[in-house]
Amino acid sequence: MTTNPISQPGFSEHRSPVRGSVTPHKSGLVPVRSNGNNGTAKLTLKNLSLTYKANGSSRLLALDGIDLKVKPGEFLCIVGPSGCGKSTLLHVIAGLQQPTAGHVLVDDNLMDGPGTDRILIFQELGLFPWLTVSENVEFGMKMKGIARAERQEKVQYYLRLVHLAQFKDSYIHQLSGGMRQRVALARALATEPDVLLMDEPFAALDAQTRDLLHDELERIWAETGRTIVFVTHNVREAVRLGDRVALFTFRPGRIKREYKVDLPRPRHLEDVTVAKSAREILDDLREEINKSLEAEYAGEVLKR
Amino acid sequence: MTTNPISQPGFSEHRSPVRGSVTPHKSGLVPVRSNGNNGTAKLTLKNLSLTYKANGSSRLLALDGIDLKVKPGEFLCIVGPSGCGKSTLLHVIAGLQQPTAGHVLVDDNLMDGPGTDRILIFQELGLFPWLTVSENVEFGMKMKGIARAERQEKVQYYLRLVHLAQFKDSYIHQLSGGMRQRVALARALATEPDVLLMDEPFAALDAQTRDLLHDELERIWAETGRTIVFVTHNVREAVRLGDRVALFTFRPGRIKREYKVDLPRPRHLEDVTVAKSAREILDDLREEINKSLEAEYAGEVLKR
Amino acid sequence: MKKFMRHAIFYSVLIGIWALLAKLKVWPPYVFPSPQGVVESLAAGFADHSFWIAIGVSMKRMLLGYSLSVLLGMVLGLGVASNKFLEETMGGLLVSLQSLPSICWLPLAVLWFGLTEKAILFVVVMGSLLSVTIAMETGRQQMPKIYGMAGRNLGARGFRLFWHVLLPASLPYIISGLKQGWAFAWRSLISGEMIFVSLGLGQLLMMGRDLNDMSQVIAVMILIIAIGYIVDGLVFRTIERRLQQKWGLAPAT
Amino acid sequence: MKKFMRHAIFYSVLIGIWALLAKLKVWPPYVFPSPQGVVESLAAGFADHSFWIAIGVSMKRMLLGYSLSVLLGMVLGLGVASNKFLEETMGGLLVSLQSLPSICWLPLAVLWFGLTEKAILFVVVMGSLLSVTIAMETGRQQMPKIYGMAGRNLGARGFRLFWHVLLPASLPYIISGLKQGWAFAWRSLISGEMIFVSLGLGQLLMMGRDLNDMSQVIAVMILIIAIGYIVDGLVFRTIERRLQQKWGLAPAT
Amino acid sequence: TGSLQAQTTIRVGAFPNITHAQPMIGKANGDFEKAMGPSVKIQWTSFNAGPSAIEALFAGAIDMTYIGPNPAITGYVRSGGGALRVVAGAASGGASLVVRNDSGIQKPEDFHGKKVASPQMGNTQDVALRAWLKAHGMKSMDKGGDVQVVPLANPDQLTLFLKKELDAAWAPEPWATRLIREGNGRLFLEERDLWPQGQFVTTHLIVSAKLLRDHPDLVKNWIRAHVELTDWINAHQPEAKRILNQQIQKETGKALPPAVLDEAFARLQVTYDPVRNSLLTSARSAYDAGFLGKQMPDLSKMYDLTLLNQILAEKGRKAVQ
Ligand SMILES: Nc1ncnc2c1ncn2[C@@H]1O[C@H](COP(=O)(O)OP(=O)(O)OP(=O)(O)O)[C@@H](O)[C@H]1O
Ligand SMILES: Nc1ncnc2c1ncn2[C@@H]1O[C@H](COP(=O)(O)OP(=O)(O)OP(=O)(O)O)[C@@H](O)[C@H]1O
Ligand SMILES: [Mg+2]
Ligand SMILES: [Mg+2]
Repeated sequence: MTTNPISQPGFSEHRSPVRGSVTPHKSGLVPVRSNGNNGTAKLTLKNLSLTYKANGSSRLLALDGIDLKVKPGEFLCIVGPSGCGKSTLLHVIAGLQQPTAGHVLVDDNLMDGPGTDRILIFQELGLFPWLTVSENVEFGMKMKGIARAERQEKVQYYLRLVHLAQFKDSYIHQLSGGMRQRVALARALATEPDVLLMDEPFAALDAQTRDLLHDELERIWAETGRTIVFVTHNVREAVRLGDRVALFTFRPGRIKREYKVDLPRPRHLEDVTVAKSAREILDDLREEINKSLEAEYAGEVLKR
Repeated sequence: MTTNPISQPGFSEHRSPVRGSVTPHKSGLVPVRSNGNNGTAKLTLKNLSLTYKANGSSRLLALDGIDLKVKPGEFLCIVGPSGCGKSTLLHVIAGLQQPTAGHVLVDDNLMDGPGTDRILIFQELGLFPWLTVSENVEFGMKMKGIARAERQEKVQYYLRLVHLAQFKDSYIHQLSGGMRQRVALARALATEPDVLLMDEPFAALDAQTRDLLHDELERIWAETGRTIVFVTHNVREAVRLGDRVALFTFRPGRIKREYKVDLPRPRHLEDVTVAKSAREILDDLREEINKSLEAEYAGEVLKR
Repeated sequence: MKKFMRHAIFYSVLIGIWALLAKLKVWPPYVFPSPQGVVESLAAGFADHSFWIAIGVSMKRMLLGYSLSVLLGMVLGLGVASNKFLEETMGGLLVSLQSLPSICWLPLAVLWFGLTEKAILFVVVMGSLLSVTIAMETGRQQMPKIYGMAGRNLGARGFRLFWHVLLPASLPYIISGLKQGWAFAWRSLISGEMIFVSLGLGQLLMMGRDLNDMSQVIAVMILIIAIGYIVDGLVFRTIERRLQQKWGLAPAT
Repeated sequence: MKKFMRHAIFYSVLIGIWALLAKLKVWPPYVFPSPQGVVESLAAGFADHSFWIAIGVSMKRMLLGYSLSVLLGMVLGLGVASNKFLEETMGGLLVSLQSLPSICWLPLAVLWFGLTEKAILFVVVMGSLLSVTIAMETGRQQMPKIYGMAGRNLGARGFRLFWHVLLPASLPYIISGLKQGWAFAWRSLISGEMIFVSLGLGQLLMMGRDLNDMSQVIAVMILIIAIGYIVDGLVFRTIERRLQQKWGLAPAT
Repeated sequence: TGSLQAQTTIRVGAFPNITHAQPMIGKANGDFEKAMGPSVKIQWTSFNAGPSAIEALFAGAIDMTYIGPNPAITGYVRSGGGALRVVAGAASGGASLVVRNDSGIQKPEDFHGKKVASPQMGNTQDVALRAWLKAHGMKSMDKGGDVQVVPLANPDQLTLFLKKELDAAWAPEPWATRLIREGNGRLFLEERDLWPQGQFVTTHLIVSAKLLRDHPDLVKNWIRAHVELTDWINAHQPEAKRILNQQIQKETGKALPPAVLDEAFARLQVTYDPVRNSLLTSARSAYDAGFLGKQMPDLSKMYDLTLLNQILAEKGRKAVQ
């Protein structure tokens, strides 16, 4: 049983065009090439590059020629080494950061600036300390001009969803790290955007709460047909949730490889099939990190 | 092969005194009762309680009668539901927060206030934005009065350890979430305290980097005989690293149960034995969360 | 209770030193009056109602002028904040315009408003207006980037972004501006009340100085300090405390 | 280049409006002088060196007085911050003491320092000192708690905590205080320079006013604005920019 | 023009000061209201200092004001003679050179190397001081001499007298009296002894050129009341002083000590004569001292005493110059 509205037979791998098989890979992963198809895409990233000014005159290439299409209703997970540019990419898609080159299309229209159709859950959360929990959750709806009564109903619904109904009148500083993360989640969900951009939204949650929220997120996604771009450092989580997983290279951030996850839903984090698929991606990730570590230390190995 | 300098045969479970067996449990876990032994402890928490003022006049009991002993050189992991009081406990041990009742002994002396013998890695990191990465790492050593040359040597060593040597002159805002977390780790390690209090220090790291840092942390711990109290929401991580795992109840935070991890080191996150032990703790955790969720919604089940 | 005691001790010691210095006649009493002298001045001033009138008149002007300059200062701050052109041109002038002494505004005040209350208000407003704007601009410049980003991400734009995000996010800065603005407003009021004899505390102060009546000068100073103390306690401390509670900020120790 | 153009346009338009108003003789020229009149005043002032001397003399006083009050203000801020007793007693008085007009300090200045440079410096220091302290206190009150906690956790105590953590953490607030302090210092300097004929810009301003010479008043105003503009650009903007770079703060748009 | 007068308001400035006896007493007793009739509303404004009053006159915020000679001259010169006219005098005398008792000054020559204060650079007393020094062969330091002339606000003069940092001061009333009484001072000379008939202008009445042009009748009525009030004051000094002090107290919250009032008032003369020659002489000295610019301003049109002289003629008195 799959709740994924889009189902595409296998494609070849992204960078090194080795043809994959059409039947599901034995691990449940199918390497895909997202650029190959010409259907309407919800998000199209064309040759995105972004350079940061680092200290002094030196520059840091954070994103390097990212080409990516996300179909309407697709659940795309992005994994990659720490500092590879995942958050940067989400900022760019959200319209909060200007790419140095390339551009982003939303529904085939050139995107300029942020919009309530794309809501980002920041890695740093970005909750407003001057608002209570429920006011924070309400914020996006208020900006969208939703009526008060409806807002409050939704606030209640989403706060319950993240198990924080009791804390609706608390201020942010009165919450634990994991509770804050859930407020940010509720705030983004409550705004009900077409595209949800989630930057490690479950990183601070305990295993059980996270599992529950996985289920909820998957349910909402299936029910509403929302497009989700989900950044995580937990490969298993990526396999658990995604239709597709994109693996980033170390630095500069490029898409090293993409995987179509062809496992039936509902999946579970502890499923053997999920674990197996995750291990495959993890191997690629490991290779990537080792390569870059070697590069970083110019062949010098960390003593241990 | 175990690098754990302390090895204690099994004890009975903490709250419901069911006697465990002296031989290792089949999952590698042994329920223990930490209060039973009378040897010198590095940290002794006696009947610690802490109440927060919540909104208005209402109060929130965050910690409720915590009794805990941590032996010198022990690696204690704390897991528990989100918002159960783990961070609060670490703050209290670090001397940054005053408990409402009870007290903390360090080496059998009453602790009053913070000290460089106990360094905390904050969940919010608490890096100084006005300092560069290397100045941040240097900070604790500077306060301890360590000579400049030695400081710089150590800064370099620990920055390499966390793979951030190249970023030593960057400012904090120029780093990604995971990189910031590693700076905080380096800062704490570089201060070389007797007791390391770590609040989800690897939550924002990719799987591979985290694995590498697990190894490093374990090595440092084994070599220096440091006492570590390690909060994590990743039960597997707790089993991977800890000599002992304490499971917190939902709210108010109490110690629901403790587990002695009797698996040989080095362990790995993906080890079957680790996974098995973790699953056992996870079951208890799940039970705890479900119980509390039920209580929270007074029998009402979230629709899904 | 203990706090009250500490206050009592502090002020008693201050007054004690003062009385001692006056008693020792280190300086002639004309220029360094004793506490008794000042108390007598205070008593006399209150007895013949001149102090009550002065307080009433000046407080009315302060409230009006100060509120107006806070309001206008914020609007200007919004303008400077939201308009790149204004920011470039006005932004760099804020500090220098604020440093113009009130005496510069007196001729304009008379020219535009004649010898009216409005002229005095104008001087007060010109004197403290930009102080609030400076604080707002600093707040906006020094505010963590994430708030603006989160606001825009959630669909806040233009005025709504300002009102719902930028303003509350820079409130901790604005408070400092409000305090400084209060100080500027008082000082400007005193200047403004010199345009013509207009019954206020500024008038009393200047009279005291013109007559070299230091008891009166100090009595008026005490009135100004007392009013400031009350306003600080009622307004600024309250805002600060609420902010601290909400944001979970706390005085570091 | 484009920025320069925009500046040029802005100031040209301002001066244009002014010239027009003057030309239309809405107000008599002796109360509302034309730009030409002011330029003539400026030219004359610079030609006979009196403006140069005044700028030199006043800038020297400002630099001394302002530096002194920043320094003392910080020390006081540290005192108030670190001492609970001082905080309770002084803390609430800061705003009210700061709102005392400079005229209050003139008699004391003359009494204690006579007709010396020190008297003027005293007035400047008293006028701007507490402005910095207020900003520091606000900064300390409104600073995120985590910095203090992290500092103490890493072993910073007492003065080192203040110097290495509390001070840099509240620097964004202190900047605003420094700006406001600058404005206070100028205004106080102008008052201080009125004590006796002391060659400074305050003297020129007062002479202009005493002689009802609006061209001179406006010329001196322009000098004060220009000096403030330069100092703002060289000092305050630079600190702000560095801070923004370090902290990754950015003006929200 | 009756209907026009029905709406007329005239706005008058004055200082709550003993040299402004006519307006203070007139205000207290309502003499001017009576004289002007019900069709004219009088709006009084009290000023603290000359420049503000001139500013207000320039800005059209007042129509006439009692004021000292200095601001009147600057106002006249600044406006190119366009803004104001002197139409009557109000007070004469009332400035003295006071020396500190222990300053060691006995005779004019003793001023060598001393520190002498005047209230303000370039004002009447400052000019008088410099002229007097010149007449006795001394120069101020800024002119290469050895007498230090320090322009200093009157209250600060008292402070520095007390601190013994000042040796002498050329001060107007009531400060001369206060320096003597409170500052351990001694009267060295009264300025009126230096002038012909002991008269020199201290306060006069100026009106805006516009009012004089548009409503000479109003101005004339005012001057008449002013003259009559002057006579009354000179005839009823004790009562006048009492009312004056009351009015000062009413406006400033502080009355003068009776002793100071008596002594100061004794050195003053309340008069309607503007003592034009004293102003012109003083202006000449000011110009010589470099205070009036590169060219001696033409003050010949500053006075318009036609109305005053008409009234004096009505009353059968001698016209003033
Ligand atoms: N404001 C900035 N200035 C300069 N460099 C920056 C800035 N923000 C990010 N970077 C750099 O860009 C790179 C990518 O950062 P980004 O936050 O996108 O990484 P990430 O993939 O989200 O990492 P993580 O998993 O650790 O959150 C990092 O090397 C970081 O140092
Ligand atoms: N300053 C505060 N004021 C009021 N309540 C607080 C405050 N800080 C924490 N709490 C409450 O105390 C409880 C415990 O918080 P704590 O941060 O210790 O949880 P935690 O176990 O670290 O959770 P997490 O895993 O989500 O970080 C939470 O319910 C939180 O709401
Ligand atoms: Mg990131
Ligand atoms: Mg926590």
